[in-house]
Formats: sequence, structure tokens, C-alpha cells
Amino acid sequence: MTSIKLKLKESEVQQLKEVARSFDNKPGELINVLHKAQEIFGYLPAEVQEVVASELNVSVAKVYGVVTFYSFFTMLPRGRYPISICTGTACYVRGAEKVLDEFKRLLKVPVGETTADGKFSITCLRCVGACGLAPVVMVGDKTYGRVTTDGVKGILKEYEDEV
Amino acid sequence: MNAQDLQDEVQVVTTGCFGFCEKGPIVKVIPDNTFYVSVEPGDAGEIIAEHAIKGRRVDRLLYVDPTNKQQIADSRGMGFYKKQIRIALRNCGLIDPENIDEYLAADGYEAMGRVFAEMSPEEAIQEMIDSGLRGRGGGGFPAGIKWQIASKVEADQKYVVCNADEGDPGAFMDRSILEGDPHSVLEAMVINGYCIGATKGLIYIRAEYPLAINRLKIAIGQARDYGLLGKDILGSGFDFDVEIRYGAGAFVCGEETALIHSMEGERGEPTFKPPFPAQSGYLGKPTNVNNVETFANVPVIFNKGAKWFAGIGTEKSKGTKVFALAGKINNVGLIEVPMGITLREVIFEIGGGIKDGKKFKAVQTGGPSGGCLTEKHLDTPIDFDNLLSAGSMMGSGGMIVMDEDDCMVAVAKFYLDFTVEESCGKCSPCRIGNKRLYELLDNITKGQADKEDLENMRNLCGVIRDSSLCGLGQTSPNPVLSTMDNFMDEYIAHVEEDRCPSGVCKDLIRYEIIPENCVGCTACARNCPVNCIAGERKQLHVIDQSLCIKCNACFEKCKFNAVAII
Amino acid sequence: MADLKKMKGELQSKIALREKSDKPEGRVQVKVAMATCGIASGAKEVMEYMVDEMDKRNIDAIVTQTGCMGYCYAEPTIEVNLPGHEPLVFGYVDIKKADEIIEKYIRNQELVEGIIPMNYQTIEKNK
Amino acid sequence: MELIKINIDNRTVEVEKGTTIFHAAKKLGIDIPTLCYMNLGDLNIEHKPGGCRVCVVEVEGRRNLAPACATECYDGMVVHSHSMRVLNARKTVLELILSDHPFDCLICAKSGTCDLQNMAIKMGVRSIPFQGEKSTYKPDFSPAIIREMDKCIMCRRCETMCNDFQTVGVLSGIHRGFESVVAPAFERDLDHSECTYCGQCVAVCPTGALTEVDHTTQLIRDLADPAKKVVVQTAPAVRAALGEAFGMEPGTLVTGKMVAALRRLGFDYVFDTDFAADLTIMEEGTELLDRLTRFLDGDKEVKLPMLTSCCPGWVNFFEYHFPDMRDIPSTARSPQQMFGAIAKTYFADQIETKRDEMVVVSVMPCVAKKYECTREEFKVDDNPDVDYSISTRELAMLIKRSNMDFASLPDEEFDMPMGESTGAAVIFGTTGGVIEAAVRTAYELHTGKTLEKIDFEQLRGIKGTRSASVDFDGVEIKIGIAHGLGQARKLLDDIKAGKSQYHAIEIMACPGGCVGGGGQPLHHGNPEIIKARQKAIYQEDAGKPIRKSHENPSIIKLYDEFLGKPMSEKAHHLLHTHYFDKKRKDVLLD
Repeated sequence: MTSIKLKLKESEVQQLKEVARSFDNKPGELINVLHKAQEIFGYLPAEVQEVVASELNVSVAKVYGVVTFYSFFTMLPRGRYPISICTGTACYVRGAEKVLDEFKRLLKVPVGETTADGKFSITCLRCVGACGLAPVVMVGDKTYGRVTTDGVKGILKEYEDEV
Repeated sequence: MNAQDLQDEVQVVTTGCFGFCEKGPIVKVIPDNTFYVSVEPGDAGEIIAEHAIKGRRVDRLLYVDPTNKQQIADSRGMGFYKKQIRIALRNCGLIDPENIDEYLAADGYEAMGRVFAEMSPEEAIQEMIDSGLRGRGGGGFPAGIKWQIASKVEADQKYVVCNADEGDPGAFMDRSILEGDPHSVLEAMVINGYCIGATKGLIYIRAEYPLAINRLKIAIGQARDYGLLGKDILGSGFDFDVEIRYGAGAFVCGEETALIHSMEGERGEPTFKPPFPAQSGYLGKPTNVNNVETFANVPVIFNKGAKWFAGIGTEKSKGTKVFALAGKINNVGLIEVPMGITLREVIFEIGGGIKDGKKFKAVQTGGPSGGCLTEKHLDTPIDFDNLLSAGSMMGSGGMIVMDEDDCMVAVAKFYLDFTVEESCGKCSPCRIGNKRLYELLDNITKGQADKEDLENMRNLCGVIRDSSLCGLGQTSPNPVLSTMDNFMDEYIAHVEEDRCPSGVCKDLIRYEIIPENCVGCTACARNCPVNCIAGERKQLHVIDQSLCIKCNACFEKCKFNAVAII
Repeated sequence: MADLKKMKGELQSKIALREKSDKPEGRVQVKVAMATCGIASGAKEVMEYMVDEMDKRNIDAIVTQTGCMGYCYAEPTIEVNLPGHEPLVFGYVDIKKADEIIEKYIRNQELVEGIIPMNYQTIEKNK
Repeated sequence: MELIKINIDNRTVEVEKGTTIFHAAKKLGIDIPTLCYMNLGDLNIEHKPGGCRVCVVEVEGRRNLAPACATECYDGMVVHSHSMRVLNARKTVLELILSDHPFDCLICAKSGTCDLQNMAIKMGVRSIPFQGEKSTYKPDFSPAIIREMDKCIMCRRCETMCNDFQTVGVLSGIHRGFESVVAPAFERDLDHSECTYCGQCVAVCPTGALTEVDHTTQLIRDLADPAKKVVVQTAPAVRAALGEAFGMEPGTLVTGKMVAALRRLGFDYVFDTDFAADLTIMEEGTELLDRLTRFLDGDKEVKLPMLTSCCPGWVNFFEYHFPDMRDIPSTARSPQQMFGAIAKTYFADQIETKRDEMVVVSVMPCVAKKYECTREEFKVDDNPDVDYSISTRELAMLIKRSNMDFASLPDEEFDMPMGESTGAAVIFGTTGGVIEAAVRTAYELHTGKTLEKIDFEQLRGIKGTRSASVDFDGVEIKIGIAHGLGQARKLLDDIKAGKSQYHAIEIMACPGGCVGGGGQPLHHGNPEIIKARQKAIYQEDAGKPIRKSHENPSIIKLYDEFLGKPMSEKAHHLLHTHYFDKKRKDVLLD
């Protein structure tokens, strides 16, 4: 897994330390702390993991082992409009794969990556539990149900004008 | 109606599917709920004349109960409406989940009060055992026995864990319960704590369920404010409180030992059992793990009695089961049916049949751990043991319906893709075996496999099932084995004829234009993303096979059935 | 084991509470299914609309949220409970439909299209 | 203890309740194969992830196969360890593992000592019915350890050694499913991690995924170079384990044959690290006495307890994890480095050889020593005191490569002067040995009396942490001993908290000390092998004519002719060192 080189600001380090403290710096709270950290930074770059490791007194390797185990955690920054395509069974049998292919084709990025302008990123989700609306696509917090390949362009268009 | 000048008094409205398609068309007259079945246009006049004007029922068109041959007029008395019984979902869609008062008004926390006042932990556990409730998370282990084991282990601290890491793709029962009736789970956890001597409860919930998390938090806060959680609950001297822990996107964490490791901040890798969590679980302490739906049944068992509960369902599977009905079915939704109902009733009556009038092919139950059941299983009563012997399993309750357009090899591959991605990697058969199984399936869908590979695959399935560490690996070959058992012809077509009978596997199909049907509208050519369709307006179009990426766009666009999948 | 007396007191206050929260006769009650699929298909907007419009149109109504009703294929769904009538569930409710339901069904008890028949029994009925 | 009866392959055996099928079968002489199970016995490390699934057996009445390593027996249990079903599953699982493993056995460093290879031979695998994607990783070459994770089978033994036994925490399982592998954080190279190079991961790795850096080619080239004087030193633990590489029983002492072999390999001088061990005692013992005397005189500044410093894994450990305590260990260099410093000065002068014409090679039971040689502070004008270090395994390989029949070699003696040593030096090879050697000398120097009994039994043993007191003529000296860095961490935490009661503490990174080192013939986590080597070390000590370091005539001569006295300025310059703060402060990625 590659990572982005970035230097944490002192205030950000303090913020992380505060998060760890709010969980009593307990090693068992690692996953909760990582959730919070990802909420703050949007992703979990190496240096965030280093700070978390030292605050909870666990090894960095262990933190990395946990981060890479769970698909909810990401070490890559997501686009401003993260697109998540549900590939759960219900969505699959109702054509999610074709919808996904259409997104990949239009944005010219593979799953898990972000467009060069940092605007969109594509990820796959396992069932958001809205199977009645299959296939389902989420852009940020907004959910689109019963998406067709034709509808993909329209969804992207909604975000096109925003700078 | 208009002809009879009744438009002001009688309204004709279309409604959603009544879920009773075998007897359609159906007409229901409100306010008296009279339900007419198999109505033909000629009958409509009679209904209007007799029922709407004179207030007399047209007996001829009433539904006849198949068991006692009596005509039933009121739809609520009809057998079909008895098919669903809402126990776990009793409050979902009825009460405001963010208002504890509504739960209290619906007998909420009464079971807890009753247990505290009238029962010893042993008696309460006995009640659970007598109810016959089996774990709804998939395995079907008797919940009461589980509680009993945990209660008998001596420890200074014990834990109650609610498994809300619903990970089966296509399943959303637990989410719906937590979003619709969070207190029922909290109440059950307190009862569980009282029974086994635990004072701490943990709910392990997927981070992907923000709404459920939020409603749980509200519910916990309200229950604390009302003294229904915390110290000395209802003056019983019993303390119990609940915390929320978050999953982070790992299906394997539905396995209880993996779930416990995840709650401890570790990689969610399962460990060999024994020791069972009841002996050594969270932080090494005795821990009882049940899933959301199991807990949601508990208050009802104490309110209505074990006997009442055990009166529902089959001999070995008591009560009801919630299913998330999805896929190629008309009434996609959440249903709760008594154990013992048949798949036919679920799919064709409650589910309203197959979408777009297509032919039913298979229904997948139990998610990636389950199997595909077919026509021949439609009349099998659904319970834990029957599904197992049919080569599938109850699982947590996902039910995905497939029609004639679904390729069963591709479906098996889809599930294996899921398993490969979700395998934790700890044991070799699951880590490498499932990968190889996926690759074999992939080869089949590409026409690169032969009959020998099928045998190889069957052996591999057996070994993965026989020697994997946890439930995930032990059940992962089920989608392959059940499709091989039931749809061997499709496998054979792929390996021997390089043909995908359902026209799904891209490498085995090609798109061709049928000259007789093509009118030269250019719709296909204009929508082809790789411009591989040539042809002038009003001329026959031709697809360049060497460039075609099989995106299906031409097929979808053609209004004249001139594009065929061969 | 438990202090039964105190326990009883608690239960009594519970019942008082229940009476208070029981639905007052004569008021319209609207429940909006606000589970994830409902919200994803627009239940939140419908709920807000309902709350605002009931107020604006001077209809004495309680609009509450509730969990999944199980009719995922027809989301958003709402249940309308008119005094003296059986509760009715409507599916595919958007703002336009909501307006129609208020004007026709709630005001004038006229049925509108999109009724979903209730298809289960409650535990009370199953004695 | 409750006894239960179980039946395996139609034979009954009585075992204690709680025994696993694996151990019950052992009692019947049935060797159920495994690739992941590991039990360090007395060191309280039992690794039974139940992951490889090669040990599966059939238990009557059970739905699926049971892993023998993790399944406990119950009374009346009936087990089949080689039924058709078991053999098919075992072979299929092995084929699966092999399907994700390179087929370069012929050129693999582990060939011949590889558990996976042996298993394939045993199971008669002749073809792999599964083709598909193979895991590929960038190989990682550190100064001491090579990681080729293409060969990893996810037994996770290394992870257990690194985390549970050593508490170093460099390795962790990462990713999941088919992508999962064991790696340092962010898949960085070991060189950019806090790896101490203790080599225990290498010692337990069943395949060629973890091996040591190979210096044999370099050595052959140097031996062939007539312009170079090649000097070899061999660590005490090597002689107690080298024989195993030639099929001898663990614990066979092969000192004389080893010397003969080294001489035949072409070394110009065959010396003994034991000589330097005696020198270490002179310096470290004097330092301890100095600190003790000052402490007893009321000096509040003096740092006690004093920690030993001869183990390079341990030195790395405290530089990374306890840098604020780096003034506590003795400043004495390790015997390997003392040897190099003296060889390239005192001895080089004697044979009138220039520094850059001399190659000092060490044979070590250790992989961290390879790293220690490369430390900047042990170089003069970029020329290292010890040029490089080879492991016991590499020496065995060289001997085989040079067509020698090791067993029939005569016993020969080390060269003089740096081949002369005492019994005190030999026991450096085992846990408790360094401190016992130090006590022998410090006692006599402090009290001026001769020890009546040289053996300090209270310092010996295999328990992870031990403590003992020695009466220094009325002054009670409290001594702590730890082997395994996890045990060391506990003692360091106590010191940090001001709770330590010790005056001196000996720490060795490896289980059993150097006898269980990462460079030895693989112990595979078998504690019996380690204990046998330990016994051999004490046997060598008992047989030595001189058993106290300060009585070594060559050492006495060295001080007379060259160093002056212990802790002299010259001694300081050549035989002492300083430590660095290596805690990662910079969280920036490189």
C-alpha cells in the first residue's frame, strides 16, 4: 500500500492525542480510535497510524495490521465526492457490475482510486442494506437507488458544476 | 362505477401487489375489507351492483380457504395474511424508535420487570430453553443452552455481546430491527445479563449502519434516563449497562471469536473453539454472544410465555424467522414468517412472484455460506435442519431470488469472489483454497476449463469445508456445491460446449444483429461505447466482433429485438 | 431478590407513562418509515413536508418517524391513521403523493392510489 | 490431575485432561505433521493458531476434521490420524500451500532444512493440481536478515516470536485473505523498522521466507586472496550446536573438530571469541565493581543495576525502546567487537600486518552480530574491527562445500594468543553465563579471596527471568537474569518505575541465550534442543583447567603488554562504546 507523504501539524497531533485520551489510551480501543481518526482526516496516512500507535502503546506494525485488515479503513485520501457502488448480492443480480463499469469508464479510474483532479473516487461497498432500491450508489452521504447505466452520467453531472 | 354514478361514494384505486398473485386479479372492497379473487372484467359489474350498491357480498368470488373449504370474505381472516407473524419485527414500522415511551406503551421492558420480579436466573434460562429459540445469526444453536453454559462458568466479570455485524450481502434484518425497535434488543440484553450474571453488555455493530448506531445511542441514553439501564435497575439490585463497539468492514467478524478479537482492538481473525466465548470470551471472560434478531425475540418469549413461542414453527425450529427478500422478485422487502413455511409461499405469495413475469430459477439463502435452492425445494418447509440437508443454510436470513437470466456458474463465482475478499487469511484452506476455487470458476466462465476441473473443484470444495478453521471457510464452498448439484447442466454447457445458457458470461457470448428485425434506427450504433457497430440509417447494422467489449448497451437500446445474445 | 415494592411503583409509573403517550382520539397520526432504505429514497423530505404542511393546512396531526415497515420495494412508505379508520399504508410516497394524501385522504377520506395491503399478523392477534 | 483415555489409530493411550490430540499422539509415537504449531515449553510460548491445517485428523462423531494441535482430548475420543479422508485433506491443503509458493527449492537457502519441502517429500506430492495467481513481494535485504515473503506460508511463528516472546513488535499480519502476509509496518524494509535483528523469526521460520544474509561467498573470496591475513573467531555457543548440522545429537561438543575444519578452510589464524569473553569480564566486571563500590560509598549518581551489553539484539532493543535508559548498561563492547579491536591493533602489530590487510571474520550463533559489525562506531577509517560475521549454519555449509567429512576430523587446538580462554568465557553461550563469569571474577577481585565453589548453580536454569543473590563477603549482591526481550522488558519497566532490587542484570535476546540464537542450526522452537546445547556449554566449562577470566594467562599478558589495566584510557578507547537514541521521533515517511 502506498501512502501520501504529508507532515502532520502540531495541532493535528494534539487532536489525535486528545482522541486517544478520550478512550483512556487503552490498546483495546484501537479500532474506535482509528474510526475517530479517519473521521478527522478522511483517511489514515502512515503518520496518523504512528501517532495512534504511540498513544495507545501498541506497535505501529499492529496498527497497520489492523488498518489493512478492515476494509472500512483507507490509507488513500478519497475524492471530494467519494462514489461507493454497492456490490451486495441484491445489487449484483440487478446489474451493479454494469453500473460500476460505467463509472470506471466515464471517470477513467479503477476501483479504489481517485481521479487526477481529486474530485471523485470509486469504491465498492458490501450491501448498504437498501436492497429494495438495488442497484444502489452512494455519492458522499447521498444515496441513489435503482441506478441504471444510463443514469450514471446524470449522477456525475450533478457534481460537475461544483468547483 | 362512473356509469352507476357512484364516483362520489365509491373510489376505485390501484394498489400495490397484494402478494397473492396466484389468485389474481384481486379486488378488495373497503371499508368492510371484502376480498375478491380471480376477478374477470365481467365480474366487476356484479361486484358494483351487488356489493357497492346493495351491500351484499358476491359469494361466488370470495376466497376459499383451501384447508376448510370455507369462503372467507374479510381479508384479515385469510390464510395468506396469517403467513407472516411479526415477533422480532413486532414494533418495526409501528412505534417511533427514538421515543422510549412508545416502546414502553407497547409492553416494552415488561418482560424485564417480570423476569426480575418473578424469576430466578435459572428459571429464566429454563424458560429460554423451553421456548426452543435457536440463534438467528446462522448457526442455529439453542439460545437458552448457550445462556446456560455461560451462566455456569464462574468469573468475576462476564459479558453479554450483541452481534450486529450483519455482513451477508443482501441481508438487512438486523439493521431494520435496530433502526425500528432498538429497545427490544437492549431489554433482551439486560435479561441475558441477569440470567448469566453479566453486568456489561456490548453491541458490535457495523460502522456502515450510521442510522442504526444513532438510534441505538438514543435508545441507550433514554433507557439510562429511565433507570432501565445502569445501577440497580428497577430496584432489583441488578446493574447492567451497554456500550457500542464498531465493526470496520470485515465479514468474518460475524464469527463470534473474530468479533471478540475485533472488539479487543485486534485483527478480526477467528480462533479455534473450544474455548468457546462462554468459557473465555471478551478480555478472556465468559461472554454470551447472540445476534440482533435472536435478542429481539426474547422479550416476547417472557411476555407471552415459552409455550406460546414454542407453539409457532416446526418441531425443531421454533418461532419465526425474518428474511430479507431481494433479487428478481416483485415485493422486495423484509418479511417475518413462521418456521415451516415453504419457499413457494414466501416467493410467490408474500414476495409476489418473479419480476417482469420471468421464470423462477433459484433462490439463494444463507448468503455466501448458503446455497442455491431450486424448483424442487419450493415445497420444503423452511427450518434450520431442512435448509442444511438441502445443501444450503438458514444463515442470517438473506433470500435472493434468481430468474432465468442468471447464470448459476456466475452466481457461484460472485459468492466466491466475496469469500476470497472476506477470508481473513489465517488458515490455508480458506486463504488459498477459496482463491483457487474462484480461479477455477473464473476459468469455467471463460470457457477455459474442462470436465476434469469440475472433479478437481468438487474435491477442493470438500477439503475446504472439512478442514477450514471457522464457519466462513467451512461453508464457503456451499454456493459452488449447491449449484453443481442442482445446475450441473449449466456447468457442463460451459466446459464442454463453451456456452453460457443464460447469456451472462461475457467470454462465452457474442452479440449479433438479426437482419430480419433490424430497421436501421442506429440506436445501437450511437450507444456503442467502442463504435464497433457499423451501418447507415435504414440499413442493416453489423457488429464488429473483434472490437466488441460486450457491454450490453446495444442489446438494451434496441427496441426491435434485433440484437441477440448468442 | 428484588425489592418488589419499589418495583411495583416503577411499573405503575410506567403505565401512567403509557397512557400519556397513547394516541389521543381525534388526531390524525402519520408514521413515516425512516429506516435506511426509506431515507435513501426520500423519506426525510416527505417527513419534513408532512410536518410543515399539516401545520400550514391546520390539520391536527402527529407526524412521527418509525422503523422499516418491510415494504422495501415501495419506499418511501407512510402509514396514515385516521380516527375511526383502519391504518392505511401508502407506498412510493414523494412530495406530490404526500400532498395528494393530505388533501384527499386525510382531509376527505378519499382513497388515493398506492395503498399497500397489510400482510402480516401481530403477536396480539396470534393467541 | 484427571486422566482420560483416548484411542488413536486403534491404540489406546492415557493422557492428562487438557492434552491435545497432537501431544497424545506423540505419546504413542505418532508424529502428526504440522507447519505452524510451535511450543517453547519452559519459556511459556505456545503458538497454536490452528492455521496451516496440515495437522487435521478425523475424530469420530465430529462433523469436520479437527486440528490435532489445538483440539483437546476427551475421554473415549476416537481419532484417526491417517484415514483416507485425512490423507486427502492433508495432501490437498499441502498442494494448496505449494500452489502459492515458488518452485525454486534447488536454489533456496532453506533447501534441505525446509519444513515445507520435507512435508512435500513425506506426502509424495508429484504435481500441483492448482494453478493460479501467486503472491509476490519485493524481497527485503537488511544487514542481517533477508525476507522473501513469496515463500511465506502464514504460519505466523515469526509474528509470535517478534511480538509475544521478544515484544519488539516489528512484525504483524497485514492485509487479509489471499493478500495476507507478515510484514513490518507499512511494508517498510526491516532496515527502516525497529528490528533488533535477534533472528528468532529466522530460527522458527519453516520455509525460506526468512533467512540470514549470506557472507560465505565473500569469505571464500577473502580466503583465496594471498594478500589477506584472514583471522577467525568462534563464539562459545557455536561449538555446542555445529555438530547438529552434521547429524550429531543436539548437545554434542565439537570444539576440536570445529577448529580443525576452520584451519582446513584456510584461515590464517583460528582464534576463539572466548578469549574476548574473558577480556569482557575484565572490563565489565571492573565496571560493575566500580559502580558497586561507589554505590556502597553513598554515591547517589551511580547507575545501578548495571546491565550487560554483550548481546547485540539486546543493545538494539534498548536503543529503540528504552533510549532514555541507555546510560544503565555496561559500556563494555561485546566480545565479538573486543576481539576485532584487539585483533586489528595488538595482534596485527604482533604479526606486522596492516589493518586493511587483515580480515577479521566471526562465526556466531547470531544474526544480529552481522548488523553489529556494520555499526559506524566500530570502524576505524571506514575499516570495521570485525569485517563480517557468518552464522553457525553458514559455517556448516562451508565445511560441507569444502568436501570435509566433519565427523572424522581430528580434534585440534586454537591458535595462540587469542585462542586461549577459560571456563568462564565458554558459559557466555548460555543464559546466566555472562553474569556467572562476572561474579567469579568480581568476587575474587572484591574480596581478595579464592572461591571455594566455582559453580553458581543459583544463576543457572532455563526460566525466562531468574533472580539470585551472591554473598560478596558480607555484601549481598542481587542479580537478575532474563532471556528473551519480553522478559527483559519487564525488568526494564521495573527499573524505570524504581522498583528494581537488582545490582546487576544479565540480558540475552534469544531463548536460552546464544545457544538458542537466530544463527544456530534451526531450533524450530524445540526447547529440548536448546537445553541440550546449554548442558554442553556447562560441560565444556567444567572440563577447562582455568575457569576464571582473570586467571587467563594471555589476558594477563595483554594487559601487561598493551592495555595497562582494566578501564584504562586505552581500554576505554578500544573496548568500550556508547549507545544511541534510536527511538523513531520523525514520523515522516522516507
